[in-house]
Amino acid sequence: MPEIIDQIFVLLKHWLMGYVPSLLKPVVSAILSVVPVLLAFPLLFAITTVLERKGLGRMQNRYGPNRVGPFGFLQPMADGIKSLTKEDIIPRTADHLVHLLAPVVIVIASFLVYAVLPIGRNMVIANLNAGVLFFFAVGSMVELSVFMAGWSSRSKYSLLGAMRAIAQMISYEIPLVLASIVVIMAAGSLSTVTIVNLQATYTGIFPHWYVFTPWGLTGFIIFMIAATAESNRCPFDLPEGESEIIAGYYIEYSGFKFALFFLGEYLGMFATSAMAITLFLGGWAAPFSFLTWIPSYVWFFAKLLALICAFIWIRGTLPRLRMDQLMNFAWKFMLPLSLINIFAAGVWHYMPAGASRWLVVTLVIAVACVLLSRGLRRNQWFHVRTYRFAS
Amino acid sequence: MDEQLKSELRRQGVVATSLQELYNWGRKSSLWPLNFGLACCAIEMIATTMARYDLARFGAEVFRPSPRQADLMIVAGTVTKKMAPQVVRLYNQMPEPKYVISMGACAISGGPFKQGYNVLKGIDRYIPVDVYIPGCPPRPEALIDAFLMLQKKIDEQYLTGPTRPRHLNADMPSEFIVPEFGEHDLVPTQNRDVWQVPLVNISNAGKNESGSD
Amino acid sequence: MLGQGILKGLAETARNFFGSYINKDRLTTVQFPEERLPQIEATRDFPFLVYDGTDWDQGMRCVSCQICEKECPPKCIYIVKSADKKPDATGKPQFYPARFDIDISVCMSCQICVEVCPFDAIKMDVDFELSTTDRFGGLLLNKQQLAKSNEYYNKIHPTEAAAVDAALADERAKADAKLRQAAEAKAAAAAAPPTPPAEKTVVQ
Amino acid sequence: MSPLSGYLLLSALLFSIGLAGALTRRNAILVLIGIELMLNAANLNFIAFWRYGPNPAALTGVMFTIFSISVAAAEAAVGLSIILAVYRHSKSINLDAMNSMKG
Amino acid sequence: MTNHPYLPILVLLIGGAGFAIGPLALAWIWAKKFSPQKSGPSKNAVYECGLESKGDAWIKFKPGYYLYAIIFLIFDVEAVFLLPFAVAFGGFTPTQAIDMLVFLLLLVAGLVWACQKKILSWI
Amino acid sequence: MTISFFIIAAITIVGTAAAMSLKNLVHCVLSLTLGLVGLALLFLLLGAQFVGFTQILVYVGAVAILAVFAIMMTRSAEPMTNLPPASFRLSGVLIAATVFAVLAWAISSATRSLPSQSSQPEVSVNQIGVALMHQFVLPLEVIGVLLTAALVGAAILAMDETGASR
Amino acid sequence: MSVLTESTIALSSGPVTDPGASQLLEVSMGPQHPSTHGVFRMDVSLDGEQVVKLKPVFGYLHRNHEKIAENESYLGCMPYTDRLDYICSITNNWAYALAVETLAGIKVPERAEYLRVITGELTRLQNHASLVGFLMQDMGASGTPLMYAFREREKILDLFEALTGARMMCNYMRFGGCRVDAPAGWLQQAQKVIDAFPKFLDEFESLLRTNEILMARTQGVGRVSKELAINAGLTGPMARASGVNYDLRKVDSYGIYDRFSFRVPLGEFGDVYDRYMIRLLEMRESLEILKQAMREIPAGPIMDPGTKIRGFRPKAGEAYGRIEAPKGELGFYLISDGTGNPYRFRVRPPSLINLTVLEDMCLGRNVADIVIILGSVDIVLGEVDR
Amino acid sequence: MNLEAIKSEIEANVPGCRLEIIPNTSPSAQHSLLVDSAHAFTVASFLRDGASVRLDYCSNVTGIDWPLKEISTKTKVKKLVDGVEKDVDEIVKTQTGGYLEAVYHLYSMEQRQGPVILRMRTEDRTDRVHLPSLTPLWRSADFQEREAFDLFGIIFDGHPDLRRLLMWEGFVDHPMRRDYVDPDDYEYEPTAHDEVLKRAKEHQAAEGGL
Ligand code: SF4
Ligand code: SF4
Ligand code: SF4
Repeated sequence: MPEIIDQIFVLLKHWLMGYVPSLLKPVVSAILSVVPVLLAFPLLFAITTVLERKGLGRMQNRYGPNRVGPFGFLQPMADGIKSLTKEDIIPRTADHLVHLLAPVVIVIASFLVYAVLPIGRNMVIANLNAGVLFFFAVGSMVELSVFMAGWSSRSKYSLLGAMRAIAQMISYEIPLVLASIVVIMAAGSLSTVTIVNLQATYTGIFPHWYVFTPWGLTGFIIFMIAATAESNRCPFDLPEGESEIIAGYYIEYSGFKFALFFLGEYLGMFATSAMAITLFLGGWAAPFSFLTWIPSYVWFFAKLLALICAFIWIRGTLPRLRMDQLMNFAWKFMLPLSLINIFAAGVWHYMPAGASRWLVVTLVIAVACVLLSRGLRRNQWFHVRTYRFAS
Repeated sequence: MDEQLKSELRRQGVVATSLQELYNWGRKSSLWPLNFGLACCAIEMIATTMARYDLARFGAEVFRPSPRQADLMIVAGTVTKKMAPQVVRLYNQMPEPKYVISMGACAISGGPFKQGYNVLKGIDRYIPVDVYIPGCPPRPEALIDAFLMLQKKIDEQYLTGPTRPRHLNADMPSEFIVPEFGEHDLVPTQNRDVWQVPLVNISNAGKNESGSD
Repeated sequence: MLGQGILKGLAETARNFFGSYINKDRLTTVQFPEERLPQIEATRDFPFLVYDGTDWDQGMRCVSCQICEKECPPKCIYIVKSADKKPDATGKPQFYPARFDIDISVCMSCQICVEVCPFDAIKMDVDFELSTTDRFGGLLLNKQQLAKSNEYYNKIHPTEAAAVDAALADERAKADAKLRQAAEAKAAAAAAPPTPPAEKTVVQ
Repeated sequence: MSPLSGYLLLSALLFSIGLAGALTRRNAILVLIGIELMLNAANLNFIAFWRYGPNPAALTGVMFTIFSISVAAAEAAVGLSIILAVYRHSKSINLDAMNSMKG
Repeated sequence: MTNHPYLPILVLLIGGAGFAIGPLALAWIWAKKFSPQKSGPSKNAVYECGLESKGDAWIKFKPGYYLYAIIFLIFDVEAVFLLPFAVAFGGFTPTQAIDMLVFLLLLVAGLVWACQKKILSWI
Repeated sequence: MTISFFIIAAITIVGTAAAMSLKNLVHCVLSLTLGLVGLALLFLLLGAQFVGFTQILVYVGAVAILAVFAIMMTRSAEPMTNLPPASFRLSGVLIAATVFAVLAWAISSATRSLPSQSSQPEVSVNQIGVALMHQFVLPLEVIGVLLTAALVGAAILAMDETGASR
Repeated sequence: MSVLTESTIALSSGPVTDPGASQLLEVSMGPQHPSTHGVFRMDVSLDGEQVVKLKPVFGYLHRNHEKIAENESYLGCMPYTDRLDYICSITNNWAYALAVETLAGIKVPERAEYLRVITGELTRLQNHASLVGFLMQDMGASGTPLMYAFREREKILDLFEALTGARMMCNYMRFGGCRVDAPAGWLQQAQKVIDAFPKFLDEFESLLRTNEILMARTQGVGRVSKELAINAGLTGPMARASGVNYDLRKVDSYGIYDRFSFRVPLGEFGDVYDRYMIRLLEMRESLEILKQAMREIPAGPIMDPGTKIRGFRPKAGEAYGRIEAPKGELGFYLISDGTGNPYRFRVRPPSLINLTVLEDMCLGRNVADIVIILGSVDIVLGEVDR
Repeated sequence: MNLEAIKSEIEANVPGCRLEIIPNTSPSAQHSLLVDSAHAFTVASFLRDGASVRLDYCSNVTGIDWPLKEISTKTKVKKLVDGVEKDVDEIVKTQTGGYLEAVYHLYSMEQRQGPVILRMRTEDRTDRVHLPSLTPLWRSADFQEREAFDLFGIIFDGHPDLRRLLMWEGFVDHPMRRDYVDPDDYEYEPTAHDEVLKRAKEHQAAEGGL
């Protein structure tokens, strides 16, 4: 029975496919596998915006939206209707076509990456041989669309925001890729499906998630930090740093185009989180073998939601970094650390299983961490100060 | 209408409501103010968004720093003549539909400072104001009250027909003259299309008159 | 260690987050239109005119001395003094304001009018829900709109109003005594013309 | 027309477009882009030949393309940097202006 | 038509594009039908904190951004080589891994050089 | 020769042709990106998945960014007004057209001698990796050196004179 | 003899940049900008993101305070002072009352002095609390610190409302005392708030005192040397963060400040972090003062019986009265010509003068730094532009 | 150190300066020192650097407008009127003012004393009145002098950046001068005070209102 529930969508699709003339089969099958993604993630976006506003509210001793619809959950709908009916302003000096294309491209790019994300057992749109590479390749299109948005608006703030955004995104893309290399080394495949399948096995009750190794943990942390930066989330939300450059690259966007940027950004955040789950947290695999009766997609979304909550939590707490610190952190800490992590993963591979390799690898990473954070602090040595008082 | 609509939405989802209701509901439930404060009243405006009063409950905590994404301009504070062109320009740069709440005595009429040479005697000289909140500063509750009043006002608007609001009517302007700095004063000192005031009945004013009118 | 401070901060927000579900202190929101903060006695918003008794026009305490008009810093009070006199609550003939307007679109709620009024005729209201869509119609309060009963005053500022009432009663008693005296005097010297009621001096 | 010749023709066309661009435009960045385009046209040839060639298992075409892409990337980096450096001197990225610098 | 592996991706692409363009079209229809677009010289001017924007935004930027882009490009290419290596890593001998290490170290040397030259310091 | 080939080819040609003829440099780069994406799709069509994605990753993700940055550095975002004289352009186009004609002739004449059919080759990333570390180790190292040299060289060139002394 | 070298006085020139290297981006930040704390504007020239020139532009909230006051009675000026630094109306009242008292030689009764100290220090608490909140907001924390700060501020505002009737515009002090006495139970209520305040400070500090991001962003940013601080007339926490030991509560001991024992925290580096920390520490000292004042407050009258509030006509002459407002030295310079209106009414606003060094602090820094530097100055436009 | 001592010390150190103590009869007793503008800068720099005073901190800078005012004082004079000696009220008219004044409040942070109040007066009240700027000595005077320039129209010579501070560029008046007249931007005020009413009448007459 659990298997049936687990596979219910797959079975449903098969059953539906039975009624489709064979000529149309590939198309219909593709549509059937795409439509759930096109529905689920925008819905998740809607839910997340409310959750975020409510969660932040709770952290700040208030309720957050609770009037619009039950518990405020119709808020995104209202926002959507409002955006839809809002006037669309394009600045006179703007580059109209590029201005229009930018939000479209960002949404497309954000959606495309979901093609390789397995959201459940046997539930993936396309099991590509080079899935992870596809993810990064398509993901990098976002940078271009951000540039398009910032540049075409022809406003100083938007351009500044776009330049910031691109600089930040390209800086964190490298650690993002390098952090995932360790998993690929262990899995021996670029296919996300294979990677998850490998993690969905258990020793005793414990699964083989890559996060449960020293290099996996390091990789996961690097990946998550880089993902935060990639999706412009606090504390890396400099491109739209309200207090500095007002709204960043989408400063001139109104109406639904603005909403599309929002959508794109959140979809990007979900996608990178989902990728982190896929690579390090076992994708749709249950955390304990005795919990496998819970459907795989539930696990996937549960993990995703947990990561989203972490994002919200961090957003509610931290101030944002400065650009130079951000860049230093990427290039002088994250990048070397992820390289060392690859090295550590290599060492792990060549050492015999046992406590010794745990020790050695952990040591390598720890030493690297300490040294690098030293180096980082040398640029700007900060400390908790004590103060004197005038008599 | 408001309560009714809400329960309607809750019960049957959105399909059951008419386009106009849906439109009004969407607009009024998602009023994003422009992140824009001028003076003391702005502090009370901020206080309104803070934990104690929590404007967010109405879905209005999304203070957008850019006018392009804002629906509501809360003119909170004294509009000086030096600032007036900027305020008008910001208002102009907001996309329709847009609303203005004039918060505090200063924004309505210049308030305590109206005798000043650099103080604009009310922002409604240049842009149309939807709701006025008297007070100096108005309490946060008063702002919420005005907010609800604005929501009510939106709720009563028609989508079509001759009484439809300004933004749905192609003949009505959506941007207003941005005054310029003159040698002594702003030029022009008011926008006649926006600012229509009852004339003082000079013959009567100042004379004895029953207060019970 | 790098990150310690960040973790501490995260713990703090988490505490507030979960606390908001159990601890009232951590969820300070007052859901305004339905819930209201307890009325603080001293609160002031806009002035109103106190009247005694039931007839707002007759019982109005204001004697149109125009001190408040002069002292109001932004000059938002507009008074037209009556030509005739009418008896006040004590029956003493007084001037009354033929017209008394306060432009609350200008008023800065400074309470100076209240402070300077020698007759306890003008007091501060607590009503703040005065938002309007009509600037000229809605924000110029005339005499009638301004008039609120003494009971209302007692309701919103009990302590202060009690003191005022006591003082007024005192004065009234004095005035009554005087009147009685005068009446007695009148009775005693029936031929003598009645003395006009003593004009009350303005005391700060 | 066999698939291979289709690809080859396309590649030739791309090459010519790149060439035309490099020849007709005076903007240094565009010229560089044209050159990149020609390189890419060559890559297409490699892949097409690998795909339809006699020995697809050898992977040479694929490997060659990968290397070619990397070299092209490096070339783009250096080329654009040169343009920047020249621009700093001549305040122009117009090739004519750069030429006139020589004297 | 064969069951091509990229077909679902194509459908996703179309779907995504529809997701973006659909509402935009809807908004456009709404604007046509009910809420007329009203543009004007002041409304369609570039936003700059309420002031009139002076000067052009399209100016010549600092080379700092460009330097980052170069390093990014180089490391991106490096990642391209690293990926197939990582996939096939399981079958390699330590010598081959060391070959890769040498490759990486070369690039790291470049990075260290850039660090030393203060290329990697913002501002 | 499937429909997909023609569609993708059209995209590629339109993109690249636009890249070479538009006035605004940023537009050029954006359409070049489109063309290169088309090229990547062609690679995919040819079964070289890895190469196709690499193409997108490197060209769209990095080279395009580099190019737009270079444009922003040189203040050439404005549409170019002073196009070269028509005769100059004509001659360039003519040369290109001639080259194309020659190539096309060569290709069509050689078609018969070309191998025309083979089975769809299966190339997995794994194979590439193995090949890379077995047959292509030396090129790999050379590329490493090249990339490092390019990094250093490009950085030196792009730095300001003042910047270098910082 | 001169300790000041010219270089400390002249604007320090920005880092050398080749003018041809890149074009400067001329941006105006403000008047509508999320983090200019009102309608302040800075015309900034950016090289990339680095500031090479910064000119503050004032006057967007110039409400002609001084001119209006010339036509108001001495009493009528009082509510206007509320609206100067609208976050701390009570200290403004105090400074003005002090100036008039100096001008006319009025004595203030004991209890009124205590009430002034209590309300004044409460004002300092809420000002500093909201300032650190705003500073964090400028730094990009999505509201949480600000919300916490305002949560505490609301408690203090409740106290103000219970005492004076208004949350912000208290209009509480009068020359010769205070307008009203504390109502029954007010002092106990205040005591409660004061007792609970350290908890908030602890919470706030654990949220953000040792936060690495905060330290990295604020330490070493916007430094002002001690010499420059003195020469540029910086006062208040700004000056003390630069190590200038100048607290008017100690220097002038106006009112009854000599009765309380409290310490003056001094910074060492004069950077944003110091300014932030000085404020946190000052809040603790204010709590000390409050505790002592709450303990010692006597009963008695709250107004000098000899002072006529309405129709007040001081003798011709002039006076400068100043207090240590939360933002620095707030002075009122009054000239009387013997009539009922001040002949000249001048406000010496601390935040305007603290802004003198804004450009020095910002040159060579990043856009993101300007924002927090400005935030750390603690300006209120009502006072800057008046 | 009282003002007399400071005055004599300055006089000893800055030859040729004309100083005058302006007494303040109000209870505040804050007397001030009037300096001639020619020597003001030297005097001020002596005050700043002189070891005895070290007025290192300039707190407040402002302008004051003293329009020309005739003060008539009645004095009783014995006079022969028609041969009879009578007490006659004679009105003596004295003119004061007619100048703008810049006032500096100086303190010493080092020695914790002050204020020493420094005044400078312009020649007249025309549009181009000059005073030396003390901003080179005290940076804190920077904005305040600009403000005085803006609102009073005192031109401070030697100020590094003398522009309008509060009003916009292009504004021509100096609104804090006492003879400044507000622009007539009257429209309508519900509370019609007399003067407002007068203006209302004018405006409505001009616009053909009621
Ligand atoms: S109405 Fe009052 S509180 Fe509001 S801005 Fe004006 S003076 Fe300040
Ligand atoms: S409260 Fe103040 S402003 Fe309002 S009417 Fe009274 S005196 Fe005037
Ligand atoms: S001061 Fe009092 S009695 Fe006099 S007019 Fe005003 S309200 Fe009336």
